[in-house]
Amino acid sequence: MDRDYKSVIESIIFASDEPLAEKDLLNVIREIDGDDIKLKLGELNELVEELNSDYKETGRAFKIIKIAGGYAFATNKEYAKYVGFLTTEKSKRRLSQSALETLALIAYKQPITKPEIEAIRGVSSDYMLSTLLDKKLIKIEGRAETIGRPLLYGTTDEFLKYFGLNSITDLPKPREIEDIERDAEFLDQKRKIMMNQIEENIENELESKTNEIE
Amino acid sequence: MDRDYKSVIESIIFASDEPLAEKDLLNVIREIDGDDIKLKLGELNELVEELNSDYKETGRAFKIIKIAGGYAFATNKEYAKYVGFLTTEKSKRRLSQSALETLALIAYKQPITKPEIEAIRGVSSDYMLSTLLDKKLIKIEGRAETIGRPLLYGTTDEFLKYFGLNSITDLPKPREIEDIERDAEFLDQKRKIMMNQIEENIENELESKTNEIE
Amino acid sequence: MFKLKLQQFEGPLDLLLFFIKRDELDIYDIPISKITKEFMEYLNLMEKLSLEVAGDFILMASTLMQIKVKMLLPREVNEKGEEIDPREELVRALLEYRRYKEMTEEFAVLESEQKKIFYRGNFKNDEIEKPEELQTLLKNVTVFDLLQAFKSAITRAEEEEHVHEIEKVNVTIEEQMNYILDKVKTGGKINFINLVSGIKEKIRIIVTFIAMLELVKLRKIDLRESETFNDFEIYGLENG
Repeated sequence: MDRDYKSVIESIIFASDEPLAEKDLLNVIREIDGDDIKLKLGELNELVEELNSDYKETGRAFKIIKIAGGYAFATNKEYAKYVGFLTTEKSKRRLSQSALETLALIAYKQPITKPEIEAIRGVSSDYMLSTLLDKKLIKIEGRAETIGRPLLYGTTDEFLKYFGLNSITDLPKPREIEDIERDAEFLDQKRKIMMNQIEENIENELESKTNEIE
Repeated sequence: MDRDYKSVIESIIFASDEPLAEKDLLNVIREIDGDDIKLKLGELNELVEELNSDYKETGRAFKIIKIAGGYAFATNKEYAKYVGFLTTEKSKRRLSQSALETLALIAYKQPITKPEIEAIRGVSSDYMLSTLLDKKLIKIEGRAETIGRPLLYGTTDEFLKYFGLNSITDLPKPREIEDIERDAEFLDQKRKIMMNQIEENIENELESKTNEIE
Repeated sequence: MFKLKLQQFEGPLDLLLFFIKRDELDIYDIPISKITKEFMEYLNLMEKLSLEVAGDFILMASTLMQIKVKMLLPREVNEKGEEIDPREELVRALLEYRRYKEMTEEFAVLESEQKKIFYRGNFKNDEIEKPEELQTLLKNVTVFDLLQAFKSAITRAEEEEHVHEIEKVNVTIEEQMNYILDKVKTGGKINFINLVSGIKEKIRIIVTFIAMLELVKLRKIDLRESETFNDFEIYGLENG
């Protein structure tokens, strides 16, 4: 393994404005230095690891991460408040609950059609799909062979990048239905507050009705 | 001078979309840490110099340069070949926005004439048309029967291959992606039936409540 | 405020899951009359508050009503002779939905973690050297391209020439050679389209074009393929 390639690798990853796949990185080196370079695909990862420990030792504010199938430089989390101040409001905005829900569904079931999405979510999803397409978090992957030949949707590299994943297999696994069975514990505490309000309101509603009748 | 700010400065310059002026950099830090920070405007330059000598000592492939607008990261000259190849490759791979725009128009409106394309795009489209012809993404399909008998353009098999389509009818329809208008009348009817049921339900409810009260 | 809270439900399934959780109901043995009643009350409330009741909720209401009626009738049986629970389909839908709903929490965590990291923002100042092959004269720029670019510049100028005045334009090839060299001095570059975009008179563009060809011949400038289609870049040669 040729250690001289460490800086070359560093420069190429640093100059790439999107996550750079290992084979593309190697391709750049091969194109410039010829096919007989000594660097192997497996050694790339090792050199990147070395670079990262260099950064750690010397207190760099960034490191190389593996994301969306490639390498990219990214700042360490501890500087989030400073750097976040610089970036626009848009990048700070979070996805809505419905957007996250729809994305989760598409991520696990891809490729999936709109009718299938709607059947599971129980709500019309036109608006959500067009929003997610706009944000390039999902893409059209073709058409299903079923009646009406509906469009098939899948997630994009932008999706992986947005959630900090290297590949779709890194997604947290949903529980199997059998595992959720009879699981009384269900995560949403925030609903409790609103539940009380609804109840109160229904009671008031009924009370006023009753009063009217009386 | 507070040396802890070195990494903060590094992270901010790294992530900034534009060259960052000293006063803007200081402003970010002040916004986060308050007005009483120990860092002075004049010391910034010193810290950036320190960062640069760190980079030099540890053999980093990049440095911070000072250009018209302020500080910016740049890769070193010795890696210019690699970086040059990377960026050239990327720009070659991307279809330019105007090429895509023209191609999209032709795909959806084919057969279409140049005057029609230009009327829509508002700009001369000779370039785009000849490039797309060159790349065999579009072809001439004949002549329109209108005045001047302009050439008609349409997409090719190469186009389908490029975009992974089986046939031109597989193109997503703009309507499919947009919010589909709900059938207002149908919804209205459903609601009427529904409201009758709700009313009935509420009445029963009240009846039982009233009975309880009695 | 109340309005916003009410709309927190993502849909009818979400609302049903809420009732099930709140009342600690057994999802496999949902008391259908009770839950139908609650569902209707919620819809009624929405109406009272002048919120639009979405079609999805209305559809669910009718599904619940149907199940309620079926519960009162003798059970249907499947091929194996087993009784079919009218609630079976609804239960399956609720479980499936809940599965993905749970995941949205995980996605939200990933999202907020990812919001803390930032990528490099500015790439404009990297030292680059274009690959050799592209530096060769007119690589990928054919004469046809040159002509096209030229024609297009002329066309644009013609479009802007609304008033057809015949006017003598005093311009020489030498002047335009200096004009070009000035734009690309010390290793600078300019796209051909940009070079002539400010020029209104057709004759001046023609002279500029000829001046450019002259400079190429004298090896004072170099032409390269541009990143935008069918334009090309004019480079000043440092030794030129």
